[in-house]
This record gives sequence, structure tokens and C-alpha cells, in this order.
Amino acid sequence: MRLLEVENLTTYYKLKEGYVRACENISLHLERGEAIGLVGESASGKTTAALSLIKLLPENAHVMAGSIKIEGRDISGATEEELRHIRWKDIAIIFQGAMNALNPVRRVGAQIVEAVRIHDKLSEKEACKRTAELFDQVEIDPDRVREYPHEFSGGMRQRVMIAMAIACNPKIIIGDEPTTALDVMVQAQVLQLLETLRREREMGMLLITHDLSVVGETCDRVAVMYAGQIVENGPTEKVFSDPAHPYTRALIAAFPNIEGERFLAASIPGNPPNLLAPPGGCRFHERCSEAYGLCSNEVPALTNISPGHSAFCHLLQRRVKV
Amino acid sequence: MNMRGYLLRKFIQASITIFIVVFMNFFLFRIMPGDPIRVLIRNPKISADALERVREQFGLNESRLVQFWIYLRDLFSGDLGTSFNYRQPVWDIVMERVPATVLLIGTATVLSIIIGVLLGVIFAWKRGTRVDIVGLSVSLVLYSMPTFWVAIIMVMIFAVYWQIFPLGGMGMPGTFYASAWAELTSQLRYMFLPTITFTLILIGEYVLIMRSSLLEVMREDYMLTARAKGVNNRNLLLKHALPNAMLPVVTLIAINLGFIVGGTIQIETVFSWPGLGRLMYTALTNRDYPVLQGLFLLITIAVIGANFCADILYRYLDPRVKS
Amino acid sequence: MNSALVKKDTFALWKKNLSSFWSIYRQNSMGLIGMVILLIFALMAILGPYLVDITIMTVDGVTQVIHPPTSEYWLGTDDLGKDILAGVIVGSRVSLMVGLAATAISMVIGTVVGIVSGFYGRVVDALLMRFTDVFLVIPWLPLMLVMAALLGPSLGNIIFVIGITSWAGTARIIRSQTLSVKERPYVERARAIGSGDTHIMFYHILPNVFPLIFANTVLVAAVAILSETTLSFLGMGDPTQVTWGMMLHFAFSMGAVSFGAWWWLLPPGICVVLVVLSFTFIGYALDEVLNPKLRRRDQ
Amino acid sequence: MNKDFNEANNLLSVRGLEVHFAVRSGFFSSLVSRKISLVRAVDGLDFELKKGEILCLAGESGSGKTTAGKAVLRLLEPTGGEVLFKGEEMNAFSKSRLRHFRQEAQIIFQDPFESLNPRQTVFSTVAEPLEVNRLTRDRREKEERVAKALSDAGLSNPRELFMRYPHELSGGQRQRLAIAGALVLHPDFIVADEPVSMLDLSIRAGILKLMVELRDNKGISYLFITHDLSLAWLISDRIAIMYLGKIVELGSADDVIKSPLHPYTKALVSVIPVPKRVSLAGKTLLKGETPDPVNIPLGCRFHPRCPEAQPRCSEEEPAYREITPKHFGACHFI
Amino acid sequence: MRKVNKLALMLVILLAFSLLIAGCGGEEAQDERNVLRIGYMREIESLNPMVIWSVQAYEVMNLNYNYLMGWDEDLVVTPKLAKSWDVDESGMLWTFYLEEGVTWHDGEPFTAEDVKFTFEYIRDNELGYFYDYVASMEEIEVVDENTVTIKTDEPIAWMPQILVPIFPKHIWSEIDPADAEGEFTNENPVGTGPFQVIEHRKGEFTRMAVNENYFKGRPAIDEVIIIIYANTDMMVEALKQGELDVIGDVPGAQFKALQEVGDPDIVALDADSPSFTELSFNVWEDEASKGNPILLDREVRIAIEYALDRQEMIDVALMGYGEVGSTLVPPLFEFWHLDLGEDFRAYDPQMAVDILEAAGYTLGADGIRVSPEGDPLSFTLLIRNESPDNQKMASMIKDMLAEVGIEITVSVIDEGTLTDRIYDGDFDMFIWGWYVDVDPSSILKVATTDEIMSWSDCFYSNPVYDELHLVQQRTLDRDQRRELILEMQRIFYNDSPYIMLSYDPELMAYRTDKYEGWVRNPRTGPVLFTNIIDTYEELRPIGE
Repeated sequence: MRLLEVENLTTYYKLKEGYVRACENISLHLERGEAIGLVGESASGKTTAALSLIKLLPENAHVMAGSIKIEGRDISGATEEELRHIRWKDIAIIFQGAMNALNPVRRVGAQIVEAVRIHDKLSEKEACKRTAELFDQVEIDPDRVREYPHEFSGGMRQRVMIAMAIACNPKIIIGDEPTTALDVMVQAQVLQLLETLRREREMGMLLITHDLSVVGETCDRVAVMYAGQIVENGPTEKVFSDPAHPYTRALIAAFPNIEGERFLAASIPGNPPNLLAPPGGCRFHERCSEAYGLCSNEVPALTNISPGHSAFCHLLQRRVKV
Repeated sequence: MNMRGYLLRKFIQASITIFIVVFMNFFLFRIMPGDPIRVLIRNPKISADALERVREQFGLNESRLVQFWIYLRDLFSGDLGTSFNYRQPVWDIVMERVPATVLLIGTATVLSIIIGVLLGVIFAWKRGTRVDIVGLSVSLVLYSMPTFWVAIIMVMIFAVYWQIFPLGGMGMPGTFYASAWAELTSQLRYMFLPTITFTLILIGEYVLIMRSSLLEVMREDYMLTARAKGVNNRNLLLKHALPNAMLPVVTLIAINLGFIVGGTIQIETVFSWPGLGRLMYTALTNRDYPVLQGLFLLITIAVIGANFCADILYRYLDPRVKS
Repeated sequence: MNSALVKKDTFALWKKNLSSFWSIYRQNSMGLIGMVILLIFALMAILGPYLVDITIMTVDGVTQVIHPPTSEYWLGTDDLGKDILAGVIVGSRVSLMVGLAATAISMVIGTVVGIVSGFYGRVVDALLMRFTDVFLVIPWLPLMLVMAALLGPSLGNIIFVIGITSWAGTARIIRSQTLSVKERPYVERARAIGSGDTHIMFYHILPNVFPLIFANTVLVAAVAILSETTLSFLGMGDPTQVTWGMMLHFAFSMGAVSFGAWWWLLPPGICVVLVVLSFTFIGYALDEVLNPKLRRRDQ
Repeated sequence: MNKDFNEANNLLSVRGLEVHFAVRSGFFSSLVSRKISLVRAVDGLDFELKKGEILCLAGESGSGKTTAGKAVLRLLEPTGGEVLFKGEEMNAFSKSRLRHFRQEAQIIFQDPFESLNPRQTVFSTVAEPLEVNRLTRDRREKEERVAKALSDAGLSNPRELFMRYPHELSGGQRQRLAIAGALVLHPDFIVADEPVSMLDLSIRAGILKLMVELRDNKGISYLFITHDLSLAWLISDRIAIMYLGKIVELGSADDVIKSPLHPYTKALVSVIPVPKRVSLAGKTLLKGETPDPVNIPLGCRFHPRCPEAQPRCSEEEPAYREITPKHFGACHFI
Repeated sequence: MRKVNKLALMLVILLAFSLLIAGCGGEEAQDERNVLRIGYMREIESLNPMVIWSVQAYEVMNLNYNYLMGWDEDLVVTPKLAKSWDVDESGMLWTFYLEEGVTWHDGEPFTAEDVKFTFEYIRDNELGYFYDYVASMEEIEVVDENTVTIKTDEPIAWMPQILVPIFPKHIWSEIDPADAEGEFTNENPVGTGPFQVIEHRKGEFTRMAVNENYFKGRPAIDEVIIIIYANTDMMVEALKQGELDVIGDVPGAQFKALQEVGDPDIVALDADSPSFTELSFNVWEDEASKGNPILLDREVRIAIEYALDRQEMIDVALMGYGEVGSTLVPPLFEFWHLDLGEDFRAYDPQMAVDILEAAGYTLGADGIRVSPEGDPLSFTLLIRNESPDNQKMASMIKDMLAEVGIEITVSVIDEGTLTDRIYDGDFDMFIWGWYVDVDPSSILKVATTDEIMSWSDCFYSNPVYDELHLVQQRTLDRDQRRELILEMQRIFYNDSPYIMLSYDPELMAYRTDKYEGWVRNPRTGPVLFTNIIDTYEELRPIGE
């Protein structure tokens, strides 16, 4: 049984002008102990997709379709009360800006204790003890539980967030750009910590990032999103070494690689489409250097390239056919 | 910065503010048209000697700078001068009126904060619904009404038309009460209209501030974190949203004191409530400058003091201020 | 394209800005209601002399003193036999004028103090802010009353007193906005291209704090009108002028309550409430339109 | 010190540049507390920038690289050291010379969303430098120059953009607009402060290419400030690595990245992200985070985090010296 | 939904609570005592007689202390603390025979020593308004315990009326005279009057308990409370609702309402008062005068009087209460008042125009008349901010004078400023009023030359008038004196430095369902707030 199975998840935002098709037909699956990276540039819908999993969306967002199963149990129709128990116990999240993700007027320890006591019937004292242990695990001095978020540095706050995320032993952790605002060195530290904890606890992880390298360092598999849709999905190594979708290819090429040649790659021309009225056919066709007639007319179908590696692109169809 | 440094800084700031107010208070009253002696002595037929005596008594024969110095010196010894009208120390006159005003302001403020915050929370929680829209509109209307006008309308309805509440005052002097309970209910009856009017006036702003503050807080990332943690709605509100959303309200309460004082003048005038506001009004109509000056100074110091307390409270409520 | 075209384009740009503002503003029903009410009162103030026979304002004999509404006097008469409706209409001129003039004074002081204080910082800031604090904490009504009493009752003084006592909040808001605008890279960029302080204040800071000034002006106007009413009511107004506040003052001191003369108390009061409310509504709407933080997040 | 460089060839020579400031505190609190904490943001910086060169100042946040960039442009008053621009001592600049300097040296900021005045149109954004410096009165000429700058910055159909607002442009267009605003004055020196870090990967390359082209075609020199070493390597001629207000290593881009000398550089290079499946295990992870520039450690300022630290490091500050030709470093053990 | 229900519940509870409070109104115990509650608008500024000036503070003093004498309804002097008196041939030595067995509130006996002390204390220290009455007393001697003689330096026409309350020597002799006019509060005043103050809350109320041992017999009322209201509405309503027994100082509009509503238990009393409102001109023929010199021309002043429809002004500004004014002495003092008859300059705008034309003031192009010298008839009318009535009158004066080609600019200033401008001679005309003593001497004195820069506010100067004033002061014969006083009024009216706008009414209202025995004194005067306290002594509960 898969830890997490998402089928055709579709979430729109309702605006006065119409629906923003932020995330469409997202299908993902996650095994126990596996890490999957959801990569995409800004406004590609990756955060929407992640928040849709546990329905933490703004009010004007509507999950239009799709099923979400955790260990086979479908939670897409769960009530708010049921979801409350699924959150953190089954799926915990580490948010992007840790400064804003922690309540500024409450002590960090109390915020963790709270999470613990909601889900595990523990006494205050036991919860505090657990919190101290968690601090130890994320390499923060346990005495600092009585401090306020603003007294921590950025990296430390992200560690607090991690401690909080693992407090209830969740099965799945969603990391929403957990290292974006951090320096490379601190980023590496945090990623390493996450990696260690994940392996120790056999958690599944969904890592959302715009940074390909982060995926390279932590994820077993990667899903690339463009304009609200997944365009390619496969094992990290395969996707990096042999990207199937033109967008993935361009993205990887644009990434400065000190192991490669000193050479400035061409940027992808144009801008991402307006999701209020996305282009027909393949959403990437307007910016794709390899696009041909079919691309603008027909939505590309999923093509399996190798086991576990698939992409949505007409070119692949042609390649397969050839 | 440590607590002591913070306190010291705030204290120095408050002191400077008070000094500026004292300065303004002194010189403002020296630019008034007309000789204060004329106001002081209603009898224009007074011998030159007597006139000089009064001048001296009120220190008006000295140069302005000397007068300012004397004024400061007297202030520090708690002497606010002598009322032109009552011929008594301003301090005594003012202190006599403090309890009535504190009772009125205190009750109305507490009531309006409690109800206002509560309603603000409800409207914010139900934002966009009919409850919210109606509530918001009513709050804005309340916020837009002249205080005295509401008071007049209340009197007209409840005391003149229906006659279910007394017209004004703090009680009918010389009344014997059958029991303590009777006295209490009678007191409450007299307090009811002014308090409710004042509460109505104040409530609007608290509702608006609380609502918008809470709405803003609910958009914060940490609220998302809390929801993601599985915190239920009640705790989401009580433990996460409110402590943050109350911060602007605390500031508002202190800043509002100045406004509340303005409100008392109107309420007390309409309801004949024997407090500081009515004292100020009569002092104005009597041109009793020492009383006006003293009142103004004391009220301002009280407001500055309240702001000082609010700063400290704020620091206590918001750990971020400490660094 | 020649330069005339750029000029023409500038007009087109204005039109565009205005229409884009309007297209957002229009969606705010509160703001629309406020604007309609205000327009009605503005029309009333401008057209007042043409709508009613102002001579009705002069004394009209004893027979119709404090008379409930009749077909001749739609809102009844006051103790001098003056037509209340005429009073309300004529009063709208002075009330609005006082409100707007006082607001103008307040905004100019508040904006200058706020921008200078925020921009120069340090000692200038500390001194100006201390001064602002004084005006912020001083109970405004007592201060206004005292000043009005000392200066004497005239329209000019009322305007001056309201203006001089109500700028502190604006100064604070403008200052904090200036502080944040000042730190924006485009101000630094402006320095990098060699702009002086004045240029930066006028071309970079002012336009960016302007929406706030604008929204705040409306709210200050509401306060100013309320203040005028209150001052007049408490007997500090100019008794030779007809304002809503003076009408209420006379109504109250001449015993409208015991008379049960609701037609004398209600109309001026309701007018005040409506105008203040319209300003508040517009202010609220502007705040939402001009302050994108309040707008609902799209994603 | 650097005999190889001919002073005349240097657009910019920086010697012992220092920017210290007292911790921001209000006027009144400075009356209350006597303790003044000094932030030593830039604490003795030496480097040269040759004409037509791209020099990268790289480092983590708190290393003082942005402060250094602004100090060089005199957007911040340096508290010590000297800066020579085209051989002239900048401290001695008269007011009019400084005004002229503002035309010669420009800056591009990190965030194109923030660095453009949201209430200025494209035209007025680009024309403003001309107006401020009273370079042209003639409307037509002004329009010509604005249009030229915009097209130089890679914006096609510049005249159609004239009346647009920044928020109507895409991120890449905005950064090009910012560059056009700098180009319009024909500068020969630009400080680029993280010019692409806020942009999506797919757009970055275009901006970087534009900058390199401008160097090639117009001879503009860049002081390129970034935290991203791979980017630095890609674009610059030489790289200087900063740590806590000082340069710890300086050399050609390849030298610094491919054969780092300083332990700090080594660690940084080891964590440079690469687009492939890698293991975190092979990386040199430093402990902790960059300390506060208020409390700079004694001796070698890197020693508390240095994996190779020796007792000597905590006592003696290492000299900044040429270790291999044109490759400088500051460490006792290299 | 649950939240809203809770809210609704809370509102219901709140409503219920307020109804409970509202319903508890009847809980007050039926008060056995006879309490007279008086509503008034203006504060009692002090209990110390030496510093008070307002009519309401005098009322309290008059209840607490006694004069040597009183007045009957015709304003003829009657005995009070002095049961009788006589005067010798010279008219300068007066002997007062005091009531026996009178005690102070604190039980001490009242004697001639107290009288001597009081007069000397005030004379020697020039205290308060009382000084005028004792200034001319040369010698005061105690003959025996109940007899005192007073020798004056000249015959004094008003003499038996010494409006000075008698203070207990055993208390006041302890008080430093400087304090007496300063911060002495006289918290528990001890007098001989029918009531004694037992509680005084500034600006709120003053409670007075009956003097059980009052020498003229204990009044039927147990307690008198004067309650101060901040606004008239509340006061009138309180009377209507029976919370008050009597109110004074009622504004015209409310008075009219009280009259018209016709509550059978309420009497609305439009009484004459000893006061008038005048339009005063600057007639100072001195270089220091900053007034418009055109107003020195009597013809202009007289024309203005003809141009003013004073009845209309009273109808509008005073709601018709009040009487068109004529001479300095109000008709309330019937005996002293001069009835002008045909000589009265009643409203006649045509006459005004004729007079102005005859005097050479011709109509200018803009409708404003111009003096022969070419100066426009354009004046500034100063109005006190404190008086809305005066403001209304001013706007009417402006309109009425515009009709005859005189331009008026109305300027509203406060009393302090007005006083200053008067003493500076810096005014054209203003509206203010006077409160007139029982004896007309003092009001007539205001217009004498000596009073310029003192009491005078129009700077009128007429040697004939001045001389008459001196003569009347020494004329002891009442009828003879009356002739002199009537002549003075005639002269003053002829010269017209004042235009008497109105004799002001004293508007009061009282309930008749609780007490009876309301006494008006003088005959056409009010029931309270004169120097005569008969009402308090006569009032008794209905049915007793």
C-alpha cells in the first residue's frame, strides 16, 4: 500500500475575473521513507498542490477534483474535524519563511507542546520532555524552548520548525521551500538534518522547491511543474541526466554547473502564461523551441519513458513512435 | 535593551511630553484676550490697592518668565492655583470630581472593550456574511455619530418619552433609601443612560479595530501553521489569533483615552453628570482659567501616564518589542 | 513619435490610472454609497442658495416658532421661526467648508512633519516626534475647547484649532510610511543617479505616501466635521454662522428636548452622521483599494 | 602590494575600506544607554577593479558585501580607508565631482520589484537620471536617449513601453528596465547587487548575458555582488570571497572555484549546488552560522567555525597575501 | 450559528438586566420629610458671602443669614433682626433695636456685638460688595445687648436698608480678613437664618436643613436643596416629572412650552425682574475714545431708537417674555419708575429716516447713509459670546437698522474681552445688561461722570444729572426723593446714551401639587431668588 497517492488533484482559485487554474490534474505517489521533489518556478502551482493535500487553502481556493489517499484511506472527502486529526499526525508541513510561520508572541516550546498535546494524549510534563528531546535532535540547546521566535536566527528557526514538524511522528512531511531564504551553508545544514531525520523515522517527504539542486541533494524522485501542471515525473538521477520534457531540459541547462563548462545558457524566451486563461494545447508551447503544430492544439498525453519516468510532451510521442 | 533601560527611555519620553504640555499649558493661557484680573474680579469697582493685592495673589504682576518659573515651582509642590470662580485650590476642586468621572469612564471603557472586542472577533470570524456586513455598518454608524447627539437622543427616548430612566445627575440629592439594595439600584438607574451612551460611542471603534486586526492576523503564516498542526477553531482563535490581534487594541485603548476624555465632556454636560467633564464645561463658560489649566494638565498627564502603562503592557504582550 | 505625443500619452495615462482606480473602487459598495452621499451633500452645499429661499433664514415672526413640520416648512421651524430645512441646507456649506479647510491644514502639517521626520531621521525625527506625541496624547477636545475659548469664537479660529490639533495621527502614519519608503531600493537608486534630498522627497517619497495621505485625508475630514459640530455644540462656535453644530447647540440650549422638538434635533444630527459616515465609508474603501495588503491574497 | 596591476589600468582601487556604524538606536535611547555597539560591516577591504573587468564579491549574508558595494559608490560614507576611482581619491571629491561621479558609476539592485518606483512610468524611470543631472532639456533628445537605453537593455519596442508602470512588466523586463535606468547615463562602472537572485532560473540567463554583452560592447566594468558561487564563477573574471567584512580569498574565477585555498572557500565550494543527484555526505558542512558583525572573533575571524583551526588562529590575525600568482588568501596555513 | 446564538443570549440578558434596573425605580422609600427641591442653571460659586456675586449664591446666603431688615411686597422696609429703628434730627444717627432671644445655629446667643463686629469688620477691611453699605458709617456703638447705634458721615437716603448679613462675631473674628476674601470656604456657615447649609457640592447641589429655633418661627419645610443642572432641558423635564418643586432661570422657549402644555399642577411664572438689557453707545467726548464719533450725535442715537422694533425683538429673542424698556429704573420698582407716556420713542422707522435726513445724513449709493463729513453710518456692535439672546437681538438690530440705512457689523466676543474694550474706550456700541438694586440710587450712579473708568460703560457725562444724583442721595423724604429720581430718569432718557432694549423677565415655574404658600415679592416679582425669603418661610405642604 502506498503511503500517499494523489490522483488528478485539481485546485482553482476563484477571482472576480474567473478561475485561476493554479493546479490541474496533479498525480503523485509516495512510498514510505521516500522523498519526492516538486519543482517549479514561481507561480507554477506547486504550493497550491501541496496545501490542497490537507486543505489548508485560502478561502477562494476550490479543490475541483481528485482523490488523495493516505495508506489507502481516501481523505479527499474528509470533514474539517477529520482533517484536523490527519494534519500533523499524518502529514506535517514545514513552511517557507520560518519567521512568519511561528507565532511571534508565544514561546517556541509552547508551540511544539501544543502540537504534541493535540495529537498524543500526553501530560504537559511529558510533552515538555518530548519537546526538549526534539530540540536535542535538531541540534538546538533544549534550554532555548522558553525563548521566542525572534530570538532565533533564520537557520535556527527552521530547525525549530523541523522539530515541530516531527513532534508527532508524522508519516509524511511536506517541506514548502524550507531552505529558500537561507544561506547556502545553512541550507546545506538544514537539508542534511532533514535527510537524517527522514531516514531515521522512515518518513515520506514531499519537498517543494524552485531550486533544482535542493532536489538533487535530497529527493529520490522529482516532479517538475509548469503552469499548474506536472510536465515530468521520474527518478531524480534519470530526470537530471536525461530530461524528457523541453522545459525540464531548459531549466537544467540554465542552472549554472561548476562541474560543467563556463557557458551562459540561453534563457527560456517569454514569460509563464496567465493561469486565468492558459494557452490551449501544451501550456509550454508558446515558449518551447521545439514546438510544432500539434502542441498548440492538443493537450499532450502522458508518455512513459522508462519505469517510473514519464512526461507530458508530444515530442515524446513522436520519439516513441519513431 | 533590558527592561530598566526600556522603562527609563519611555519614562524620559513621557516626561518630555509632559514638559511640553506644561509649557504649552502655561503660555496658551497667557495669550488669551482680556486681562485675567477682569475675569477674576466681577466687580469693576475695586480700589487700586485691592486690584494690586489680587494681582499679587495670583502672581500676575511678575514677568512671564518669572510667572512660568513660579508656575513650575507651584506645580511641583502640587499647587495648581486658585479657582477664579470658587476661590478654592484647583486641586481640591478637581479631586472632588474625579470619582464620578472615573466611575463613568471606567465602566463604559470596560464594557465597550469587552463587547467591542467580542463583536469584532465574531464579525471577523464571520467575515463576508450578513452578520458581518450589518455589524460593520452599525459600527461605522456608531463611530460617525457625535457623542453629544447620541446622548441627547438617548435622553429624549428613555428619559423624556418613556421616562424609564432618570434624566441625569448621579442621584437625587437628599433622598432616603429604604435599603442598601434600593440605593444600589437607584445608583445603577442613574448610571445606566450615560454609561450605555458612552459605551455605544466607544464600541464602534473597538469593533472596527478588532475586526481588521484579527482579519490581518488570520492571514498570517503562523495561523496556517497552527491550522496545519490541527489546532481546533477555538484554540486557533484564543491561543494564536487573539494574542496577536489584541496588540493594536491595547495601543488603541491608551490612545483612545484622550478621545474618551472628550466624550466625557459631552456626556457629562448632557446628563448633568457631576464629573471632570462637566467641571471643564462650566469652567469654560465661567472663563475660570486656573481650573481649566489645572484640569487640562491633570487630564493630559493621566493620558500620558496611561500611554506609558500601555507601552509597558505592550512590551509584556509582545516579546518582539524587547529586542 | 514626437514630444507632443508623449504629452498626449501623459493625459491618456492619467485617464488610465483614474479608470483603473475607479474599476477597483467601484467594486466596493461601501465606498460607492459613501461617494453618493457625499456628492448629494456637496451638491446641496453648492446649490443651496438656489434650492431654498435663504431669506427664510431671517427672522420670520413669532407665529411659527418651534413648529413641527408643515407643508410650508418641511422640517418645521426653530425658536426664531427659521426654517430648519433651510438651516440644514445652508449649514451644509459652512460645515463642509470648515471640515475641508481644517483637513487641509491638518494634512499639510501632518504630511510635512511626517515626511521630514521620517526622511531625515535622527535628531530632527526625535524632536518632531516628541512634538507629535504631545499632540497625539493630548486629549483633543479639551485642547480644542481651551484654544477656541482663548482665541474667541470665529469660523477662522475654529478651522485653525481643528487643523492644528488633528495632524498628529497623520504625521505618525506618514512618517512610518516614509521610513519604509526611504529604505526601498528605488530611493537608493535615486541617490545613486545623483538626486538631492528635495528631489527624492518630492518625486519618490511623496508619490508613494500619497495614497496614504489621500485615504487619511478622508478620515481626518470626518473627524474635522465631527469636531466642528462638537465645538459648536459646546458653545465655542461662531454664533453668527449657521452650521449643523450651531443648530444643535441652539436646539439643545433652547430646550428642544423638553419641547419634544425632534424635527429640530434630528435633521442636523443626521446630516452630520451621514457626512461623517460617507467620509468614513470612502476612507475605508480607499484604504482597501490603495492598500493592497488588505486585498485578499490571490494565491 | 599588487605590483602586477598598473594603477592607471585600474578603474577602482580600494584600500583598507572600512564601514563601521553604531547599532541603530533612537536619539533618545542613545541618551539613556551609554553602551554603543559598533557594527563592523566592512572591516578593511583591499581590491582592484580593472577596466572592463567583472569582479565578484561573494559571501554569505552578513559578510558585508552589499555594504562594500554601496560604500564604493559613496551611497554610504566609509569610516576608513581610501577608494581611488580612475586614479582619483574619492574622499577628496568635491560636490560637483561627486555629482559627475554619479553619472559614471551606477548600481543595479537585487529586487526589480522594489528598486523601481511603482509610481513612475518606464519613461520617467529612465529619464529621471537625465533630468536630475540636467543632461538634456530637449524633449526629443531625452526621448531618443531613453529609447536607446531601453533597447540597449534588451527591451524591444521601447517606445511602446514608455507609459507603462513597472507592475505591468514581467520580472525580467523589470530588471532590464532597471539596467536601462543605469545605462542612460553611459556609466563605465556598475555595482550589480545580486541582480538576478530574485528572478526565476529561466529568466536569469538573459539578464546575465545582457550584462556581459554590455561589458564586451561598452567596456562597462562590474562589481558583481552575489552569494551564489556558481553564478559568480560563471560570469566573473575574478572572485573575492568575503567573510565578516574582510576578503579571505581573491583570485581568478577558475582558481577560486576549482582550487580554493582558504578553508572557508573550500567549504563554500563543497556545498555549491549542482543539478544532479548527489549525496550530502561528501560536503564540508561548517558548524553554526556567520556570527554577528558586532562581535567579530579575535585572531582569524573564521577560526571558531574553521575545521582546520589551530591554536594560533585564535590569537593572530592572518595576513592577506599572494599565495600563488594572482591568487590571494588570508590564512596561516596555506 | 452557535456564536450568534450566544450573542443573542447575551443581548437578551443585558436587556433583561436593564429592564430590571429600569423597573426598580419605585424602590426609593417614601420620604417623610418635606423637602423643597429647587432647580437652577447656574452654580453656587461659594458659601463665603464675601466672595459671592451670583443671585443663586445670594439666595443661599439669605437663607443662612439675616439682614437687620426686610421688605414687604411693596418694597417698604420691614423689621427682621432689628425689630425697630429710629433716626435723629440730623438724619445721621440711627438706632437699631434688635430682636431678643435670637440664637445662632450653633446655639450661641445673637447680640448687638455681632452687629457692630460685622459692620466694622467689613468697613475696616473693605470686604466684598458689602463695603458700599457700610463705607459711610462713622461710628457704631453697642448701647446694650439688643441696641446698636450707627453714626454716618452724611444723611443717607436709603439708610435703614443695610444689605449686609449679620455674621457671628465668635466665628468671624477668628478669620483673617485676607482669607475672608480669599480661600475661606465657610464650609459650615453659622447664621441666624431659617435654614443652614449642611451639604455643599460645588456645581452639583446645596442642601440646607431647617433651623428648628428660627426666631420668626420654624418654617414648615424641613430641607431645601438647590440642584444645579448643566442644561435647561433636563431641569425642565425634572420639574415636569415631579423631581423638582420649583425651577428658575428658564429659557423662553421652554417657558412657553410649560405655559402651553398647561399642566394644572405647574405654574409658569413670568415675573418682572430687577434687570434690563440695554444697547449702550460710546458717548465719551474724550480724545482717548476710539468709538465712532458719529455716535456722539444724539440725533443718530435717537434715530436708532425709533428704527428698532423692540417688541419684535422681545417676541423673537425672548420668546415674547419681557417688556420694552424705557428708563434706567425697571417698572418692578413701581414707586421709583418713571412712566414716559407720550415722550416714549416707540418704533417708527419713518421718524428715524426723517431725523437722519434732517440731520444731514443722506443715503449713499450702496444704501448706507453718509454723514455731512462724508463718513458712512457704519458701526460695530459687540455682543457677548455668553448670551445667545443678545446674539439674536443683534442680528435683528442689524436687519432693522439696515432698513434705515445704517450698517451694523456684529462681532461676538467674550465678556472678558468686552470689559477690556469698554475700559479702553474701544467700541461703538454693545449689548449688555444691569441688575438693579432695591434702592435706585446705585443704578443711577452708574451714569454719573465720576463713574467713567469705573462703573460707567457708556461714559455719559451731564453735570445736571450728576448734581441731581448728589441731592437725591441726601434726601431722606421718600416722596421728595422720588421727584428727583424721576427727573434723573427723564434727563438720561432724553440724552439717550443707552437704548433700553428690554426689561427682562424672570421666568420660573413651580409645582402646586405639593406645597402651597408661594409668595411673590415684590408684588410683580418672582417667588424665589430675590433678596426676600418669604416663600421659604411661608411654604407648607398641601393639606397641613
